[in-house]
Amino acid sequence: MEMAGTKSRLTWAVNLAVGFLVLLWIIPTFGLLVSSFRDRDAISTSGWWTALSASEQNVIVRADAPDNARPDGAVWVLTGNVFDSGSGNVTAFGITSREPEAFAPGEVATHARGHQITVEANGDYRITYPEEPSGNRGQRLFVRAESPPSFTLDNYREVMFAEGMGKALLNTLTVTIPATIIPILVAAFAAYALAWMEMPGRALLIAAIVGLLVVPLQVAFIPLLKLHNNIGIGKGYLGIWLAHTGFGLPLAVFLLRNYMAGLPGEIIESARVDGASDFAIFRKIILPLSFPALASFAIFQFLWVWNDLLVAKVFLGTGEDQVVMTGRIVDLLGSRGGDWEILAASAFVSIAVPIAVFFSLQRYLVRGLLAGSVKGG
Amino acid sequence: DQHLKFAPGEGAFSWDSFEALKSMDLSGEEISILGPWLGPDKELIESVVHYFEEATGADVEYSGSDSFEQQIVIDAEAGSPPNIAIFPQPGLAADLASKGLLAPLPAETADWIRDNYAAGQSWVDLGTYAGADGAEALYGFFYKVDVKSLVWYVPENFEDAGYDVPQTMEELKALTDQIVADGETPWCIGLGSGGATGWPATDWVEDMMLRINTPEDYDAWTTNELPFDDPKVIAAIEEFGAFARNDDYVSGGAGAVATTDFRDSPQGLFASPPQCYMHRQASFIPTFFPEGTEVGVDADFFYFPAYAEKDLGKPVLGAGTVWAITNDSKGAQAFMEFLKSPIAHEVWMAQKGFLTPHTGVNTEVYTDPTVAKMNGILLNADTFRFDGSDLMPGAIGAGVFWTGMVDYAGGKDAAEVAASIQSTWESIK
Amino acid sequence: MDQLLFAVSTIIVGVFGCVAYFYFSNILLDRIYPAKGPNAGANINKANAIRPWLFVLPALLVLSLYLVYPVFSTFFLSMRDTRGEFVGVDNYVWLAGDDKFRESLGNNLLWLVIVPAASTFFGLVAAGLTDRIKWGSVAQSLIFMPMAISFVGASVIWKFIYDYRGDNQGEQIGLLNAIVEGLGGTAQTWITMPFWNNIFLMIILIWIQTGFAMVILSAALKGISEETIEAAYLDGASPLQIFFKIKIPQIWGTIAVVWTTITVTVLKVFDIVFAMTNGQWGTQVLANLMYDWMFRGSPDFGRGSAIVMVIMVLVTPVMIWNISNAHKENR
Amino acid sequence: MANLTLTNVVKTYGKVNVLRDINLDISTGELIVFVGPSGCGKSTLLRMIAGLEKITDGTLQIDGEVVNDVPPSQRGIAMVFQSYALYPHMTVRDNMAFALNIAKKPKAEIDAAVDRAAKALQLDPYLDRLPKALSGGQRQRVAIGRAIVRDPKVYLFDEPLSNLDAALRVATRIEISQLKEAMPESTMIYVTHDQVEAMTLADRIVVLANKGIAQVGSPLELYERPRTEFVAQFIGSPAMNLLPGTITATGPQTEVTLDAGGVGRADIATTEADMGKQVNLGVRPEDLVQTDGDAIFTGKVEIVEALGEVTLLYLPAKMSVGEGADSANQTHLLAKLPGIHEQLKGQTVSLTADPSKLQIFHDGVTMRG
Amino acid sequence: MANLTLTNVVKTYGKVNVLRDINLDISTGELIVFVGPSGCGKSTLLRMIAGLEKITDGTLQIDGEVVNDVPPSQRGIAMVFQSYALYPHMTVRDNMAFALNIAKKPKAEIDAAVDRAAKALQLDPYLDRLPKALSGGQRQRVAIGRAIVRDPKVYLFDEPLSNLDAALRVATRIEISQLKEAMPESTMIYVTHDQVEAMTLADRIVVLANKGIAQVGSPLELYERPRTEFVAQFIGSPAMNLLPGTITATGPQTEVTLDAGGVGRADIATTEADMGKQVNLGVRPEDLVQTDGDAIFTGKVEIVEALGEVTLLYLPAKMSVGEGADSANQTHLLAKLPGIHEQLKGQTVSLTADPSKLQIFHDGVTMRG
Ligand SMILES: Nc1ncnc2c1ncn2[C@@H]1O[C@H](COP(=O)(O)OP(=O)(O)OP(=O)(O)O)[C@@H](O)[C@H]1O
Ligand SMILES: Nc1ncnc2c1ncn2[C@@H]1O[C@H](COP(=O)(O)OP(=O)(O)OP(=O)(O)O)[C@@H](O)[C@H]1O
Ligand SMILES: [Mg+2]
Ligand SMILES: [Mg+2]
Repeated sequence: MEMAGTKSRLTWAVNLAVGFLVLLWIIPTFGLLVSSFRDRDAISTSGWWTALSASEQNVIVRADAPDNARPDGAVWVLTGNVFDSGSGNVTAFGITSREPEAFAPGEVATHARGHQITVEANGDYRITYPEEPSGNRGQRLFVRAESPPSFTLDNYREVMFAEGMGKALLNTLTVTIPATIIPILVAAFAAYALAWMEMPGRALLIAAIVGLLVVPLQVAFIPLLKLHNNIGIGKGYLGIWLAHTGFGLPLAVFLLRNYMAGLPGEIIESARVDGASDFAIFRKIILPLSFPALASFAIFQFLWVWNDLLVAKVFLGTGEDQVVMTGRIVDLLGSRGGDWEILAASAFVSIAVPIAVFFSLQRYLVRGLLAGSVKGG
Repeated sequence: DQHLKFAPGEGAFSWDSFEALKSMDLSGEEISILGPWLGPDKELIESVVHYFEEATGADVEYSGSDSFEQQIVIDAEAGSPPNIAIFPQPGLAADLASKGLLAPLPAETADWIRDNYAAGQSWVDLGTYAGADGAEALYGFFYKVDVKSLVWYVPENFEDAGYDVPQTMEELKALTDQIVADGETPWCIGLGSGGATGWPATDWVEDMMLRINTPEDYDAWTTNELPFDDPKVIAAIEEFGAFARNDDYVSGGAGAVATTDFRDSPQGLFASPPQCYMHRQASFIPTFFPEGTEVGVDADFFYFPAYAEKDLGKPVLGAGTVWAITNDSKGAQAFMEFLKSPIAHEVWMAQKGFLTPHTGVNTEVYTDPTVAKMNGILLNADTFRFDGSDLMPGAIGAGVFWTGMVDYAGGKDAAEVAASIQSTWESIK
Repeated sequence: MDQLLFAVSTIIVGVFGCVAYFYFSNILLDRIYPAKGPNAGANINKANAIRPWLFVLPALLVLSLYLVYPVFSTFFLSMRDTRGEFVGVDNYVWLAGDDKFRESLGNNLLWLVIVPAASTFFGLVAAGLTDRIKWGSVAQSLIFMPMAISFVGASVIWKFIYDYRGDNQGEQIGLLNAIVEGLGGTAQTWITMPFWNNIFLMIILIWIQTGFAMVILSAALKGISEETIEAAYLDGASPLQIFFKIKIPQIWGTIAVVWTTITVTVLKVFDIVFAMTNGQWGTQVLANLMYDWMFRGSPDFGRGSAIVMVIMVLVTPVMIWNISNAHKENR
Repeated sequence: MANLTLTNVVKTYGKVNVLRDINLDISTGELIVFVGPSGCGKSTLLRMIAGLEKITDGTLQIDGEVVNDVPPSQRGIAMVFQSYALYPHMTVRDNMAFALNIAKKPKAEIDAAVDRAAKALQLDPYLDRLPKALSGGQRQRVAIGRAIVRDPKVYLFDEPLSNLDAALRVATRIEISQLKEAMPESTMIYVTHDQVEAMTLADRIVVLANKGIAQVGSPLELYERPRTEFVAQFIGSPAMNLLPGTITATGPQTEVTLDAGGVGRADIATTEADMGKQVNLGVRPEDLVQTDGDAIFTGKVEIVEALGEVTLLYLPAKMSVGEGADSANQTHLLAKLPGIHEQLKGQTVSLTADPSKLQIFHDGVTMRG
Repeated sequence: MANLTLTNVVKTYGKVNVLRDINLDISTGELIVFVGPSGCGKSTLLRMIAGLEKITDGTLQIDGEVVNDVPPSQRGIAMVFQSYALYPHMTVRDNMAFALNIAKKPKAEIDAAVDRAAKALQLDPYLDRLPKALSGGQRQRVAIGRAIVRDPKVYLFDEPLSNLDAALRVATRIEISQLKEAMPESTMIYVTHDQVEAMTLADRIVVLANKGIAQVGSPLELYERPRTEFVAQFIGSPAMNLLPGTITATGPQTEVTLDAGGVGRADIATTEADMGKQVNLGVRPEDLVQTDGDAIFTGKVEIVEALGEVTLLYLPAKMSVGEGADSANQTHLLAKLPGIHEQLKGQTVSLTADPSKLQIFHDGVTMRG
């Protein structure tokens, strides 16, 4: 629609409202994104939003080992910098855990053991021992420092270049593509029949299918795997396709039927008069006109299969050639699963493909597909 | 071979046991193993498995699952289980055994365990379940155990503050009060664990059970001969509460205990200034220490002490993984056989985080002094008891016991919690 | 490479097999009942009576195998105990007396009221608004993102929102508490707050499901005849009025579909509760309760199945409503 | 190639009865036009013949065979829908080629047929556009083209020309006419609101009214010998004037004295028994001529509409209100005089008509034998 | 209450130029009719006035104010869409009441307005139905009703009557006419394909062709003094006959000798300079009368179409092919004689016309000063 005068305050309001909504929706994910570039310690000790700007933090650094001290006149001296990266700003320091901020930069602290320590604002420290020290563990320095935001790509490196990830991606695709297309096809035919063909008990059938939406997958695993084992499919791709098809069908039929029932009847009648068989009507009229519904369902089914771990674990074998990406990612997490930085990075690695699918299918959620076909309300 | 972490013949390993394996020829045999280990743990178990593969020519496929319990149940029930399953808790193994889904181990294995494992009989007992026909048999073989009665701390912090490692529970409590008196917080406790929230508290309670009641009471408790709402149990719960429900004792206050993730909670030890001075947790916890933390230097542990006055000795709480055959085959049998060989233990010992009751291994292979120290705790134990919640039926030990502890940490009355757990237990008998 | 080949060829075989079934079964039907000859009329009628069944057959087959059959086996399981012995309705009796079950039921009803309503509402608003702006498709994909994030990712995300740090546990890493403290309030343990913790869990599902509602509703909105909207503009309706009086009524059927679907999702919601609280602090829901009994520790399929049956009974009103809808449509 | 027989056909939607008891024989090669007031069931009847609407009761036979249950595609019909019903996702060309593609005709043949039809309908510049980029009239032409390219036994047209401009309408009408002539075997049923279309195209016209058939006959028959007041007024535009009066003389010619005073004599035979009957005298506006002598009606011209070639005069009068009447001629007598007569406005004129052109209706039904 | 001014208005869809350089002044209270061939841009122009379509170039002023960027709802217009655009989810009553509801009119007032309109449009029995349960004509009436119940400054009608039957069409036309009279202040723009509608309703007619305006004028002006051959043929049905010939005498009356032999004399003044020019003589079918004397055209009647009140005669002839011509009168001369003349078929007739009614076109443009 290209209407006159649509640029108004309203457009502003709409833009603002959408902006707000998007912000609300994106903040949690954004937090995850930021976290995916931080290391685990940072994640569990400070909020992700603090990572975006320089922040003041109390850190503990270990000075160089006393063994490395050099004689300097009568004393032995150890020097170094508290910052790994070499830049930062110390605002206070201390030498015991009890008083981590006891001294201002430049002041001299005297340790109970006799040595003296000073930390400059730029992070340089100097420890002077009255006599030659020994030991391979350095003195702990408690520093209050302003540190610039620090990010790391390690998490991504770990996820993306983990062993077997490429293979797993391929496996995932092998599962996902047929498990997306087959249910769409099967459901589309069924939906057409349920929407436009005369058959007894249609309403009941529709309701039954809607009812099946509610079946929790977990209850289906054992009987189905048993079935697969009995009929010789066992664990493998065929089985998982069928399983995903079965689990995805109710939603597919439900969505597609609803959409197809809304297509203008005259078009279908017209095709019927034109001599098209139901098969031809389906293929040449219904399918192209149902693209928005097909695309939406495809998006969901794709996502669901892509992100699925449970079904894959149950219906696929454990061999190299059957482990999917989600499985590989879970492998990266320790047995007790506390690696949030890996989780965060992997969430973004595995989101790439679904978002690409969403983008490419979003084109089909088009306006005015039916424009010009019929007149009248 | 390229996979082998330690070249055969080098070091203090019992290579003869490796050579002995070569008598089995399992070329072409495929063995699948399903277990709960993922990530670094998975690499470790695989490094062990490689020696078996190398020696016998078998093809072993280990796969880990974060939803192991669910998956093994489905696979076993559906008739496509792996050859061997590694159960983190004996309870589930017992359950599958009772449904006839596990294959009993050869009769001589029990004897072998009795002979070669420290406190062998108790390991045999833990692995013996009733089968589908009701007859008891040894199904589970313990490999890799954990010690749970550990308290972690930062030695330098203790030094800075002038604290000493407590030797008795009385001292521990005194130290706790001392720290409070110094204006600091003694403990970090976190019960959060996603879907398993609450389990760290069960370890506390079990440890307390062993410290105020007899081992016999403990055993009775795990089978419900001693009801959950028995005053003895309630007392143990309240012992835990004495630490966890005291706002002054725990970092973040009692309210934070239940929601703080157990993986986050040790971080407080390393904060500047320290948020807490002690953290009671099992031997695996260093995984969640800040990066670069060197156990033994930056952090260390001491035995979670017993009451000097109670005269119950030095009880140690532990856990372990049970290996069982879920799909019998020549290879599976051979692999279980392999687990008996010292080399199967030593390879992991030489890396990290592996404790074993196997008396035939050469402890020189331990490269990590802390692990050796843990083994010391294990050896010094007057009483060793397996994690009680793992022995209870799943609905209790992995269900209401957890949730009950969360409720308790949240302020509910101990007796009330215990009674409700007991009533669930009764409902599933 | 092998696998790529395997993948591609199986995809082709699978998909084409599917198409071939529909195509050839149709042809076969026309062979059996040719639309020619002496009894063409009767033949055509017979063929037409059969044809819809040809179309729904694969779906029905797959559905009955993969969903109906498990439902029946679940039903039978629900009358057995852990040893597999028949115990009649014992499991249901136990269920009726179980506190956790009552709590779950109550919570589930709350979820059923709030989540579908809120998700549909936000989805509708998002669809309606993004429909009107240039960067709409970008906005849509951002709002859609939660749907695409794997569940493990989502649970971490919300940890960073709801996390609570006590007094001396260092700074807050949960955004919500950071904001509360920033505004001068005291941090809260959101996920243990009685009653409200349910709401906080629901927010997660709403956050996820809004994307679903938005995509479906956006497709529906785009199908509305533009001339009716133009007519309404001319009739002086404001964009808001057009949205509520012209667009929404026209996509009412789709709204019902979205609502139904989310309702059903809510009944099955499990991961969120499982990962955030595992049903503690009074947040238990039926699906998670079911999971607990089915797969925790020593599985009790009987009780788990009984809970599943309750979940399915709960959906009956939705089914009845859909039946009547379908009837109305077919006149 | 096809004759159609409708026997006691009935249609109800739920409880609403739309058509009752339709009996109609259409022979091969006939072009039948359905006319009738809006909503009288023309489209419905057409859709039943096409097989798109179930026949509630009665039978429909094509070539002697009952086809009530035969699906549309098997009936050998083509239909142009009142609401176009174009395939929105196909170009104009594909829309027109659809049926032929379905029938697996060779490509060359399809292209030829489409091009021919497109040319005839002046659609050639738009062949590659989608329906949404077409004007209303262009869409309607595509719909017609779709029927034309096929070669069906029966054509059904539902107001195919209603969105076309006058020139194109005539052209298309003639196209259809020629189509008809080129295929004398094909039967056509045509719904229209256009008098001219109905009159020029139809072999027979079926007037539908009141859920049934009011009259069937050739165009001239309906025009000259309408059986009822309804048909009399419905056929012809502006509608026939109906003036209430009383029969004052009978015989081969009947005299009606109008309530308004005038006298009309019609070439209609009546008998003594008809004497004094209350009747309506029907006279078409175009049959009225100015007279100086005996007038059927004398009155003052209130409105003058000059249409170029003819002029419409509106004279206030007490008219008989018939069902098919325009609202105008319920209060005015209309006269249509050739040429331009704007000067008559406000003047009093006397009007009469040829006796052979007058109609007399008693109780709404003609008195003509 | 509103006058409209279009200045150099242009419309392009992507690269397709649909309208170019439209200049038009419409004064308050005028009823303007747009006519033109299908697809010439009538709907587009209407939609631009309504604000539903952006104006590519040029300005549109309402009451002197440029409204190019004023949204549709602020322009105070009502529009009847060619494709109805009914709200499918609302009953007929709600459809009609919608605008008033939006304007928060009191309920009683709304009901009254709706009932009045429904009665006038004979929609009362359907007020509680949904659009999908209505016939084509009924839908169209609802669309009209929706505009009528509002009281806008400007009415836009896009072929509002195309789906109505003759009786109802006249009735609705008169309804619109009366509406116009009742509200002399409201401006109306009306698109139609119906000559009668255009002629009877219009204050002025705008003929659109070739992406621009061909002529603007009162109906009679266009009928009597068409500026171009296109307008001449487009206005009037059947279209004007155009006979090629040469000017053979000039002066106040001009004589054209036709290529076919006949001679026509038109009351059109020419000068010496025009002598010998190749021209087309335009004569309307309805102006032709049979003659025994000097004939413009003599030929054999090939087709006779008896329409009741008039008869159409088709005589094969070499005609000048104009843009606006029916395909029929590109090959035949048409004559429209009053009465029924079926007997003329196959006979040779001589036809002439009044000199005042003839037109002469040179290079497609009239020679009338
Ligand atoms: N979206 C579009 N893209 C390209 N061309 C278009 C588009 N919409 C309309 N047109 C063209 O613009 C021209 C004018 O269309 P418009 O609908 O105004 O015609 P019209 O005069 O109303 O015709 P009709 O009398 O048949 O309704 C037509 O030739 C049409 O094909
Ligand atoms: N689905 C329906 N339910 C109820 N009544 C209906 C339905 N469809 C049509 N009608 C009614 O049936 C009658 C006949 O409709 P139909 O479309 O056949 O009329 P029509 O003669 O084609 O009219 P028009 O000339 O206006 O197109 C109308 O009064 C209409 O309101
Ligand atoms: Mg109709
Ligand atoms: Mg138009």
